[in-house]
Amino acid sequence: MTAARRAGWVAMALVSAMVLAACAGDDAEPAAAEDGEVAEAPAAEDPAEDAADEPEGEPIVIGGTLALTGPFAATAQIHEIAAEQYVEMLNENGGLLGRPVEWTVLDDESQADLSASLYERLITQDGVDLVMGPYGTGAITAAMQVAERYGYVFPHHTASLTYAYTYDKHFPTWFVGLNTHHTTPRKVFEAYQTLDDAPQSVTFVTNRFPGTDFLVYGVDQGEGALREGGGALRVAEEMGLEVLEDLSFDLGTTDFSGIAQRVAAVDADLLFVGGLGVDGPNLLAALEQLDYKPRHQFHQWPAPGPMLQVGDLADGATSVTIFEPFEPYLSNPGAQELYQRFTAAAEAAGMSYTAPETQAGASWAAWQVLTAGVEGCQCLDHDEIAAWLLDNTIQTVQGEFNYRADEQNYGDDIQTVKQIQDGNWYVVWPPDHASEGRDMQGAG
Amino acid sequence: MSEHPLLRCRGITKAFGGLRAVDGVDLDLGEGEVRGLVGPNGSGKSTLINVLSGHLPLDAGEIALGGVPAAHLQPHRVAALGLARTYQIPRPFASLTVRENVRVAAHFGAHEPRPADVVEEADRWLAFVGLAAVGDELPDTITLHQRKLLELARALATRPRVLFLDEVLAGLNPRELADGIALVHRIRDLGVSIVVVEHIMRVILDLCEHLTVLNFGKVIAQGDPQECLRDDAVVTAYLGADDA
Amino acid sequence: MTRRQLFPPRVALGFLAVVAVLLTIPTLQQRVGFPLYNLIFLYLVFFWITQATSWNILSGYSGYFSFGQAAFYGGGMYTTAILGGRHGWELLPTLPVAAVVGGTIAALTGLLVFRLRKLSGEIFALFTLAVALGIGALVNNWGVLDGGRGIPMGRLDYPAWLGDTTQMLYYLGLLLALVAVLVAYVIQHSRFGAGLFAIRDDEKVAEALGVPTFRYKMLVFILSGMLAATSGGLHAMQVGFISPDGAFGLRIPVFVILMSVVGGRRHWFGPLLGAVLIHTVTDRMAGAGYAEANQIVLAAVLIAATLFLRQGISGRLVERPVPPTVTFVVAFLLAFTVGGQTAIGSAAVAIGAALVVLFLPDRWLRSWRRGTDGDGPPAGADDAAGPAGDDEEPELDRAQEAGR
Amino acid sequence: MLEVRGLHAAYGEAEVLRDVSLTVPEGRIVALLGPNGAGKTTLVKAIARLIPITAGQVSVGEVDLQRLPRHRVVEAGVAIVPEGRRLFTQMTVEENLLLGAYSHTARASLKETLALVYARFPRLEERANQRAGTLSGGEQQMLALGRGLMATPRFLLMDEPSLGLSPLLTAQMFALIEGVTELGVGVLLVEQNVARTLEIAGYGYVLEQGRIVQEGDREALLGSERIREAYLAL
Amino acid sequence: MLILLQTLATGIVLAGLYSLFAIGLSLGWGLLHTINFAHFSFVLLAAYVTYELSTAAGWDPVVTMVVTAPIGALLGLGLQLFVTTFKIDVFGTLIVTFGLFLIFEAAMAMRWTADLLRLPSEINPYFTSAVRIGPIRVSMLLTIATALAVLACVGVWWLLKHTRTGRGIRAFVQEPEMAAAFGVNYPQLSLVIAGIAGATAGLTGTILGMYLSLTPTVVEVWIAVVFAVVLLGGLANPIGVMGAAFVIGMVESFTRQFADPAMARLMALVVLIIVLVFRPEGLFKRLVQEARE
Repeated sequence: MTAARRAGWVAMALVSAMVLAACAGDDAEPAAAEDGEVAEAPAAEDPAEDAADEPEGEPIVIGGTLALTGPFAATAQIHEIAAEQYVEMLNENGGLLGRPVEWTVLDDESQADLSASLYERLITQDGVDLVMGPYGTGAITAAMQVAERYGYVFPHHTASLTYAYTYDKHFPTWFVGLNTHHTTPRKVFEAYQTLDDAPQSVTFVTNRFPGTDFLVYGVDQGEGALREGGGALRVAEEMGLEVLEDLSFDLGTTDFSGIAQRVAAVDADLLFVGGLGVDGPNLLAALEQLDYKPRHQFHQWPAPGPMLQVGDLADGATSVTIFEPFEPYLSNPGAQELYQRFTAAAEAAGMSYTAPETQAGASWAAWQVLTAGVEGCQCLDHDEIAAWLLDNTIQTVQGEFNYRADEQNYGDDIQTVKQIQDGNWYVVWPPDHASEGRDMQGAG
Repeated sequence: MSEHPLLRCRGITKAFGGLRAVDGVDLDLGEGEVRGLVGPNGSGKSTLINVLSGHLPLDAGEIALGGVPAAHLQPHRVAALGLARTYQIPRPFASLTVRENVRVAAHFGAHEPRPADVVEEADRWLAFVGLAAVGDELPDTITLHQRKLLELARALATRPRVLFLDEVLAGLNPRELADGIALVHRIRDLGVSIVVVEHIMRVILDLCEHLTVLNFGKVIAQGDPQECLRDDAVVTAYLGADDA
Repeated sequence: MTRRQLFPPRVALGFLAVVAVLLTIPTLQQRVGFPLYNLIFLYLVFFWITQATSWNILSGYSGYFSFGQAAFYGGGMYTTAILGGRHGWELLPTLPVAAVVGGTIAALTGLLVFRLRKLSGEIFALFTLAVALGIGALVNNWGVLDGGRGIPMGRLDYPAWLGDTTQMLYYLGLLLALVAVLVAYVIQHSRFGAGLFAIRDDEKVAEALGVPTFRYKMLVFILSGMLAATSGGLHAMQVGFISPDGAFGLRIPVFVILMSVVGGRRHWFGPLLGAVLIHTVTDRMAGAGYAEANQIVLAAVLIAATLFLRQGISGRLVERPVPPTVTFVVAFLLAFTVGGQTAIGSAAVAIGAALVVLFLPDRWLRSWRRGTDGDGPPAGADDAAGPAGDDEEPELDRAQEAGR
Repeated sequence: MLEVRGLHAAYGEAEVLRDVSLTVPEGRIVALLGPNGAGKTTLVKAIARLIPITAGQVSVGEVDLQRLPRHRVVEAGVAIVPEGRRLFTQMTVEENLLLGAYSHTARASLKETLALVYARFPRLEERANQRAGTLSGGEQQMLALGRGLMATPRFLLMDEPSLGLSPLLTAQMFALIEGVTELGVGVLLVEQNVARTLEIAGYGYVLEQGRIVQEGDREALLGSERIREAYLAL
Repeated sequence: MLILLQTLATGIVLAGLYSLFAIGLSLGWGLLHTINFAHFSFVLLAAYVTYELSTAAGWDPVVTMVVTAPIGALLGLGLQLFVTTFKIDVFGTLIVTFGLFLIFEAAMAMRWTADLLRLPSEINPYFTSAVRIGPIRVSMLLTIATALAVLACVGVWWLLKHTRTGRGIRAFVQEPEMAAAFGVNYPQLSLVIAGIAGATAGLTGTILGMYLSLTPTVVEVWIAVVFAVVLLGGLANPIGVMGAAFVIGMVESFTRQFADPAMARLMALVVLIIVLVFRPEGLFKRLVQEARE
């Protein structure tokens, strides 16, 4: 290799890098970013649709980041599709305050620190009018501090460390109450108590992940504004369940055989899986290899598709939800639009599980909250938007939100319990929210 | 052997596995002395140098440099006592220029006197060996001969009292050889004591006042070079048992 | 290597001028009102300069290639997070503690690898990686440190005269970067640096020439750990939410290696250059949904730099300083004023242009200058690319010695 | 006939061999003498194509070795017993021997050659499954020779086979080398040990600083002052 | 007692998967002086291929090995040619293949998106079924992996130890110059090794394709443990790889069974660090060693 050729190689590599960088620089401008997004979105617009109120004027720019790449990208994709669909719907229906809406989404690569600096960029360089929260507890927690620094209203959909969010203009749509580490397990255990074969003992299997860890183990005393130290472990004991085993595992664990053996060995009535994504299916597979099926099983945040794909193993499994693609949720305001648009877009994007459920529901609700605030105060002033949201009941696909300032902007826990029955998810608890003809089923 | 030699080695022994590469070698070096160290291939010369400079731990024996015990010291401590060496195949710092190579040595080496200005010090030694012109070159762009000179300059810049020259003159053409011999004499004139490892006996005769001959790791002759080379044991070691 | 003066007037003035300009930027920002993001952007550049430089004084100068940067970065970050986020310390006192933690991690690791066993290059690299992942796993499992839940930083107090959070990050980030760069500069031009360079090229010969190799390696390892950890501690404020996989993951080591290799590992200026370059590119591309393309391009640059550019960009820049600098300034001004780009966008464009000029074959440049005469052999390029087989002969010699 | 004509070789800029020419007939031992550093090892390596040459030619019969890919030189009939033995120390004795017969030409008669080598070196057969690194010095040298023979060479380049051996072992080794010629193999024997070497070599060359300075038959060389001069400056 | 045996069995099949994953990396490092970080990319690519062939083309996932192994082998060959062409040193290969790893990761993210891809149970019965030995049960999938691992490791061991090719390779690694002098054509033999190493990556990929929900970054969690096995195993020692995998598998299995399961990975790393400190050459001897270090 001659020196000249070496230099040539290097030059080529660097030049292409720079050209790309310069192009990206251009595209990072809000207008161009919109083009990029539209190009990706399915072109399923109906020209016959009556363009009732054509939005006009300066567009309102809403910015945010999502984990478009990296380990959280699988779920963040759902939020991207939901957001695209919502904005498209908004613009078809007259926009916001009569102005068109642009959605600028940047990629935080599943990194909390990147998300934080990208929000700085969106707010202080790109000058977006509004922001939407990112995906993932870490990114949301980091980004919220940026929003707080600049006083931006900060709707967010999937943050789970409720106690950590003290910002007065954050608006969660993972609407589980401030004391979710207390209320969530209580709700689940109450549902199980209605059964004839109500579980008397429980085994916990917990992923060492911020959200799941918090829910099962609660917090240390004096952390945040929580009234309860709690955690599912404590709640179980309070409600008279005997805790037979308490196991935790690392994020990224793939081999569950050892854990499965310990679960099977103690054979508790209820298996409480404080896991997320595919932890549940993997654990179930390992249990199946031992010919063991838990009599009752609860999974915190399972990926909905994989849970159904494991078949009989997951029959009777419960989880908590805030939105599902069936009644009674489909009667909530905006749920039909969400269902139709999301399913079509997810199919077009080639997703493996196309129905909108908790993740898409939370995302949609966050957009509903944001636009409700803007339309409510008829302004883009963050203080006024926040004040309006705190003063009013917000109608969302999840149901009604009543934000309470004294609860760090959380309100009641509106989660419901869902269960896999006959190969599908159904809401089974509380009774007034249950899917038609469905109730909590015991071990069959 | 003088009463108080600068470098005093007794019973130096180093074995690799079962093979005693250096076997109870005694070696003295007086102030300002130039001593030849010769022996057939594999007789243990390089091992001896590696042991004395601290590169290899010795199995037994004593070393004293200027009266200070120098056995079992780390090499940089040995260097601090004033012992420097060159390598048979030059080992310059490849990413540093010739001048920078010498500067590293000027920075470190013997503890005193530390030069006030390493830049001047380095340039002085470059000029001394005749490499001033290639000071800014990288070592791999200069000739092998120049690299050997660089080894020398680098060793000198550590301000040694004892210098081991491991075949610095090998592979030179006759004119370079003459220059090299003159250079070694000039180094001796600076007051540095020198041990020369060399295969070309004429060079040894030109350079050395004393000779130590090794074979199979043992000293087989020691003393006046001419006499050593006529010694029966030496002749046998080199030419074979039944000398013609 | 040692000059007669550590800071010749030209260098000292240069440093002062750059620092002076950088110090005025926050004030300027408030007066003129250009986007606040530029401050954050610059803070991040400072952060990467500090990280890359701290890596480089160990791995670039002494040649011990570490994959374990995250151990220091994460260690510092968690120190600040635990003391500040959990126990309510003010920010500033946590930083010296972070430095001590980083230095301790480095010292313990160094004792293991340099004293107990002399680990060779690849093993050293993977060992440091294992240490970083191990500390990460420990933090993830031990409730006293974290236990897997992550630590939200909340707002830490700091002296009010540092301004708002952004300004505070900016000033402290600048200070750390300045310290790191000065440390790197001073080392490079001192006896210490000469010893490290010697260790990098041939540790045995260095030792024989009197370089106290063990002490020097430990010293530089600890120094590197302290700098990286302090910077990590400060960065905890920017990150906002500290989790084990974020703090001890692969991203930090990957980027510092990339920056230093591309910028040049043998010069204090290299990692600085690399940090500016890589961060600007990443900033312009990653946010805009080009993360994958960005990753591919950066990885390709890493490969190309490893194969063809042993001295990094700084090696080339030292040989041809003027044309690229002029190009950079002109291109920046053009892009900013005429092209209507943002400051950062202009910087990206200008860097691109400067790089093109930097790597134009010498022959072209000469033919521009001298008309059509382009016969001479291209000088410089050879040196920039570096010798391929530097170490063959010493290897041979070492082998022979060992064989005897 | 192994023929070297006008060979030059250099390490970088330093020319180590200058215009070297020599001939080794089949079935004969030719000595290459000279003090350390004269370039003997370099010459052997150059002939075996282990290092590049700058000028000249090496041929076996009609075959020009320079035109062969490196791993086919052995097929042309040139095997090496290198300085310092350079055995595959982690492998067993037998594996070393089998590797000697790695080439396609040698593989054809592998069994017979192995039997032959074992017959000549019964010691090696006793230690067939022992690792080569654990052999004594003399046994190692034997193995190096055996490995060379396994390649069924027409010419064997032996570089200082007596290195590190006691006088008694050296004598035994030289007897073994003499035995090799009975197989019709030509040997280029590089040695420092002049007297011993010339006991078994009928012809010899003296190399000094990269040049052949003298050649001749046993008697001529034994009486040569030039050799004493070269070795001992006497 | 039963629980002890069960834990042992679990550890063994886990070790099988680890050794299958590590053997190619160990061979490349020990014999070709290539620390192939891209090995992980080869594995993931093969996993995606298994997914595609099973879902789209309806193959039995195990059968996809007839495709993934050759793909892996080709990738291995390509890399080896690249490394030889540019004469990259050991350390350089680590950096360069790490770059390749990043490129592959991004490219796979572009092709398969970040979505979780999982073989449905009905076409992947191996995932949930178990092999029963008396009262002890172990995962069918991991048992297949273990069988493949034993096949690969013992096969490679036999190749290196008892064939002409293997002798040539070992000889070359120890004494390149002498091996060449006796007719060893290393460039050719190195391709054989690179091909074998790549093929094991393909097989590993098929197993992981059945074992995991695939995302472009899923393979990252394996890096630490696989390098641990490689380093502990003593380079290019197939039996050592199995032994090291056994140690790591047991440490993890026993930690999961008898201590806090979350500590399993930490314990594995601690074992690695301790061993590296006291035996940097690994728990097992290198089968093939350079004559001079």
